[in-house]
Amino acid sequence: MSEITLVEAVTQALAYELAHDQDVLVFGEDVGANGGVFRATEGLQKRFGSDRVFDTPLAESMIAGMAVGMAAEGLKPVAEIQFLGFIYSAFDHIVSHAARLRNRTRGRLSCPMVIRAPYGCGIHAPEHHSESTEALFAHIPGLRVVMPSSPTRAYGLLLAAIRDPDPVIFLEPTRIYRKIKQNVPDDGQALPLDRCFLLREGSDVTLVSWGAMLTETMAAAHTLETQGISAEVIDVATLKPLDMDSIIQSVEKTGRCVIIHEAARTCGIGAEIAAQLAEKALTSLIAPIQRVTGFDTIVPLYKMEHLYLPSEARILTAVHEVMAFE
Amino acid sequence: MSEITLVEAVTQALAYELAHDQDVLVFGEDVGANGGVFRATEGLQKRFGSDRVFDTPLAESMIAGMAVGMAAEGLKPVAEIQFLGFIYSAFDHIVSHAARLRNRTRGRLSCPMVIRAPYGCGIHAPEHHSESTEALFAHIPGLRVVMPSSPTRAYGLLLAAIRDPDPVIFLEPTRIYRKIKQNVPDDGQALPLDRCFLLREGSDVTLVSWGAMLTETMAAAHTLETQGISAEVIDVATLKPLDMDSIIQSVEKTGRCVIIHEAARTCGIGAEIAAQLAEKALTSLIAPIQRVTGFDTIVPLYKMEHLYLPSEARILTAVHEVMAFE
Amino acid sequence: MSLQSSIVAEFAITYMRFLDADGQLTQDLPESLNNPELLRKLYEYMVLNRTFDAKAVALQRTGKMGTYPSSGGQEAIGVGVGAAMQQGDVLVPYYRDHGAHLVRGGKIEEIYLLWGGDERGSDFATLKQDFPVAVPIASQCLHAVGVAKAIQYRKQTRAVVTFIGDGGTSKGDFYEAINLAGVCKLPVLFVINNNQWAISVPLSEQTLCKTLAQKGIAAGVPGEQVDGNDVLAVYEATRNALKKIRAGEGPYIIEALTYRMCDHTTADDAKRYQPPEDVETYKKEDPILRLRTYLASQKLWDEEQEKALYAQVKHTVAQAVHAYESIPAQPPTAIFDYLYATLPHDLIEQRDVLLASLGENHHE
Amino acid sequence: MSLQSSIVAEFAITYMRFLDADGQLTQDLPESLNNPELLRKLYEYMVLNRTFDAKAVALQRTGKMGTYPSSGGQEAIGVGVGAAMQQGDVLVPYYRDHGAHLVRGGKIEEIYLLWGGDERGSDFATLKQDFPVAVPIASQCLHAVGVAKAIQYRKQTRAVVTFIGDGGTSKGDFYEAINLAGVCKLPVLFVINNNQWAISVPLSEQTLCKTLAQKGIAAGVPGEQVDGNDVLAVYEATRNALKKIRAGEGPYIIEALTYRMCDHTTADDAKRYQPPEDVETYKKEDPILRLRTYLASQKLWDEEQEKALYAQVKHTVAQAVHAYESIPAQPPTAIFDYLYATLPHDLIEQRDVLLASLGENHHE
Ligand SMILES: Cc1ncc(C[n+]2csc(CCOP(=O)(O)OP(=O)(O)O)c2C)c(N)n1
Ligand SMILES: Cc1ncc(C[n+]2csc(CCOP(=O)(O)OP(=O)(O)O)c2C)c(N)n1
Ligand SMILES: [Mg+2]
Ligand SMILES: [Mg+2]
Repeated sequence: MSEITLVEAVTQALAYELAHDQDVLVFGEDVGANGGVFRATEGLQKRFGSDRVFDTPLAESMIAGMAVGMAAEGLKPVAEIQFLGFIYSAFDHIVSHAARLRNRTRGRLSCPMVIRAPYGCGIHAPEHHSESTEALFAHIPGLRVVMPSSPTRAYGLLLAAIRDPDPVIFLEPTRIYRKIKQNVPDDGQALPLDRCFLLREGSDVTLVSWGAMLTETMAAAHTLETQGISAEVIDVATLKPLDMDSIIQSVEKTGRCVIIHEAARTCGIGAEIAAQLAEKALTSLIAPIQRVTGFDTIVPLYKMEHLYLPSEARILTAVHEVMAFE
Repeated sequence: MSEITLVEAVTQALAYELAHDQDVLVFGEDVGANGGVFRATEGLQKRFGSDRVFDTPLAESMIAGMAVGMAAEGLKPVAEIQFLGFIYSAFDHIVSHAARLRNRTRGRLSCPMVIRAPYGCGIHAPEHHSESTEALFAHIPGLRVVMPSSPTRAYGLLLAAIRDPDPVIFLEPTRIYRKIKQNVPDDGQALPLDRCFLLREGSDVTLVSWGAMLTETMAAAHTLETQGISAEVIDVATLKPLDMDSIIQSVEKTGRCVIIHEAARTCGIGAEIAAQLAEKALTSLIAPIQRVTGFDTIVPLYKMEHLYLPSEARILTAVHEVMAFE
Repeated sequence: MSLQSSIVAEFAITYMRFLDADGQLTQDLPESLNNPELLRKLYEYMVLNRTFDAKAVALQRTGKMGTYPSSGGQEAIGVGVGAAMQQGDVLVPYYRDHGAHLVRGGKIEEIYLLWGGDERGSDFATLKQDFPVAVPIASQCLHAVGVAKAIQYRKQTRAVVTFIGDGGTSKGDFYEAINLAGVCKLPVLFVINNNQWAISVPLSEQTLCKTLAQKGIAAGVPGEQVDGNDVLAVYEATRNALKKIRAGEGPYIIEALTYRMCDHTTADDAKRYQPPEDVETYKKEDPILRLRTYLASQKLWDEEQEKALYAQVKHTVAQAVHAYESIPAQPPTAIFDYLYATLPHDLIEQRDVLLASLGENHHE
Repeated sequence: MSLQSSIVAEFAITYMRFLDADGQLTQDLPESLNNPELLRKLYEYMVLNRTFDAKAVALQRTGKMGTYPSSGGQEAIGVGVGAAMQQGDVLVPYYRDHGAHLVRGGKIEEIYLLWGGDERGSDFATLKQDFPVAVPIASQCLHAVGVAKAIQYRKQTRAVVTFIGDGGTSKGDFYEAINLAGVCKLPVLFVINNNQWAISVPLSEQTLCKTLAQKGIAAGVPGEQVDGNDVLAVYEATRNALKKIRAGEGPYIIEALTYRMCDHTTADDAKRYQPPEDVETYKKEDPILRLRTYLASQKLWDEEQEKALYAQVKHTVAQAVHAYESIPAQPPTAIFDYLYATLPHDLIEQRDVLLASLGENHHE
């Protein structure tokens, strides 16, 4: 069995669900003949027909609002927003309707829909193609938010997202779309949508991250090992609902926590994790919690985006500070 | 001098700036002849003419996008979004343009605009009229976010917001629009946009809140006094940028912190404050930080909204827990 | 010198009515309306609409309901459209089409519940596929095209009907919806309630358009204007449109021209901005009076029927009020119970906080 | 029986051109175009546009620039519109109107800088009031109406010109903008570059509309369609529209019909979806060739001039590339320096983190 990239794992998951559930439809800008600007839907229109996989006019509010209507009628729309930076005009339908339809109608109507969007910087793209604003969605009751960090998890989590009876925001890390290859059996096995994944066991410090930043985080963990520091690494994967139990359990063991995310710092999901640790694991903390995050700045155009993105060096500095604290 | 309500203080500030700066324009849905659905712009069109104070067609994206264009040309638009729950279709222009125009053009163009929106529950209104989603804006680099809690601060902070050379989201608490009256001299004195206000000194616990929730928070502080607990109360007022120095200073003194906000809990601004305390004041904390917040639910329709809103009782419970911790 | 240009596209918008303000026919009725039973039904539901609506306003005034948007004076639109729909069709309303809900068999107390601040008002007992009221203006239009897309995908012959106000047609969602409906030839009818006001903003400050039906031209979607105080015109235009839509001819727009004779909602005071002359003029255009005059002229309605109808409607509304007032409160945990199909673990904790704050007797 | 309806509104959309694909006049030129200097200027800027554009693609291919949206083949639109604008007018572009920037006196290297991932590309040296490129589709239309509103408030006679693609006209912002422009009679011209593709989505899947100019009817805004490969038609339509706009007659829409002969951007491969026949057909419609043929036929242009022009343009572009490549990098702190007029205290801390992470020599 050949190995596939993260973006190919997305395609594989979409194809699996399209083949197994007639209610699944895939649509968005350029997802048809073109197979998506990142080729995430490559070949799907040819294989499943343009009734099931189709291009929409250029209108993000429409894409989300239409998905709400389809989902209420019992379909399982999987809509693509071409880049996360273009999701804001769809925000109203996500926040005001997708997240609320079940609650609004006391369960009479519901919204089993997925919105997929590529996110993150590092691909030398123009402005608005580099954002990582998952926290905006994590703040909204009624949504689920998922960010895979590997081909295996992209496949399993996307299957779970499509099958979930409620709306899921599924954010795909462009920076590692083609970076890692894994053997991902096309077995239709979903992964749980409410659990962290332990990527690496360790005893001195817990590194918590998600999505593309796990590349730098794992690299840092390896470097730390050579320095005699044993880092545990947690891939949060599903950001809403947040599996704090697993994080707390780890921090209770290590006593130290560094949270790494690409998003702007203020009110990022790192804040929520740190706050919950301060509430529920305060006495286990040997050192202050550290967050290594994107700055509270606009993501710079590509010549300077490396300055924005948390580097392995910045992670190491934070861990060293945490280890030195007394 | 007669006393005025918070909403009248808003009108007074708008009138002051309209009278003193020809570049200030006030617009939105129903702000003209009708004087706004909450009467915040009452009489302004009559006094300043419909060139300066005018109704717009019903289109929130347009209201925000037009404000960006006006501001770039050097005007100082003060746009009203009728309720915070209707701001989402304006979100794209706020996030993608207002917050970015100065940075995008290296300072050549800028966006000195204000978006005013009433927020919060407690007024028996229909769905979408009760939200408190300030954290969404606090996450966005390039914005300022302000929430006044009294007539005095509404006046001074709104003047500051209009005069600020960058975009400000100004959220007005409907629940206390007419609850408190204060003597607010119309002296054109702005308040600082980057500082907390100390509402009450205390030594045992720091209560941090903003906007309408300060009503319950101050009530709790009074009750606590009768119970022999001395609570310091901080009105954050400007949520972005966040004046953590004042909060940390207080917590270093009291050793305990309870944060109270109406917004949903996850990734609320309470999380950011708690996270920074866990980073910068960990060793001062005698007890875990507590957040008393709205639940991570849709704000219920009005028959049940009292269950959603943090009550004085819930604040007291949290303080008692914090005081009892050892 | 004038430049030579060739015409590459031409359009026209038409206006239709059957009954004028005095209840006189302006043209012969088509087959479909030569149906006394139907005409009486339209009349009865308009009266029910007005009566239940006045009661809603009264309930609000006496503190028994929250802010409520009246449909008083615009009954012809909701009732006329709803009556022309089939049971399996999907209604995707805004907040001023109560008549459509009623004539389709929806319960009155559902409307009271909703505006009484209770989510159960949107858990319709009978109209299982109809959408709840959309509060964010124009958003419903996109849900309607989504529903229509699902119906088209499943090759069903159901139709979708969505309503929007004149103010709502300024919002991007309306336009994105009609554009999608056009290009996909979706089975959806857009009904514009042009009551000439969006709260306090008059149509003349809303758009430069002469008609709102012409907005369809931007999407290649045909449409027409009808007299929105003439329930017969509204009914017939809807019936014709739905026939074409079911035949696969694609979407349609009906602009129903009327005037908002009531406050925007109970939280509003229209006297602050509506010119009293206008109100006087449009009083004479009342849709109920007009149809009654016509029915009486045709000997299809008399005093006795009128009395019986009002007695019956009063009874029906009283029953609905009773049903509304006697429904037990939702349990506190209801604020958590419908957020997701299954409550995530982090919310179980929060639900417990709520229960704890309510004291022992609320524990499960 | 057919219903009686009266016509309440009628509309027509016209199409205009002067030069056909073979460079032959289809009608006499108006006064304004009987101007050899102007015609040569239009030609020269189109050639500059094409040359600088090909260089941009080459820079991207060799890793010296990021993703870049070519305007190859659509030079008549940017150049024709830009040439008809006045200096004090405000250009609110999208990303495919480089020609307008150039002909208005904007610098080539600004465009290279922007697509080379450097914010300074939007800090125009000369066009101080023009907007930077809008990446979020259609959003620029609302900025344009905002600028126009400011101009109207200040009673100036400047005009605003904004561009949008065919795909962009499906988005709500476009519609909200033209609606506001209509109702406020704003001094703004909307130019639609209808190149018949939105990345891979053909116009037929974008809208059912026959023309895009007719979208204005939804806002009461007049408009027309012109041949977008005929720079004379584009220029003349713009000139006329701006004259009316300056006279206070309100907004206007010009749909310039063309075809996207290039990839959408350098990240795209149009061969995946564009039918090769189309590309062959439209090659013959080339705007530059067409004007050259006409100029030559009028003895307004010869081989020598052509050679000189290409030499000069090559030199200009080479200079711009040099300017682009030799500009020193921005200091790291630049990512903080333009966020606010004054850096808030919490960001000073973050800036220090950045500087610390870069090591000693970057400290201030
Ligand atoms: C997106 C949005 N913006 C603002 C509001 C507040 N609002 C409620 S009704 C209304 C006016 C609607 O006018 P129109 O569409 O003409 O409908 P009508 O009420 O006249 O039937 C406004 C501005 C809202 N509900 N949603
Ligand atoms: C709001 C938004 N959605 C999606 C995109 C991605 N995108 C960039 S260009 C484009 C197609 C635009 O087509 P059109 O408007 O016809 O302009 P053209 O590129 O053909 O000149 C898309 C979908 C974007 N930039 N903004
Ligand atoms: Mg209306
Ligand atoms: Mg195009």
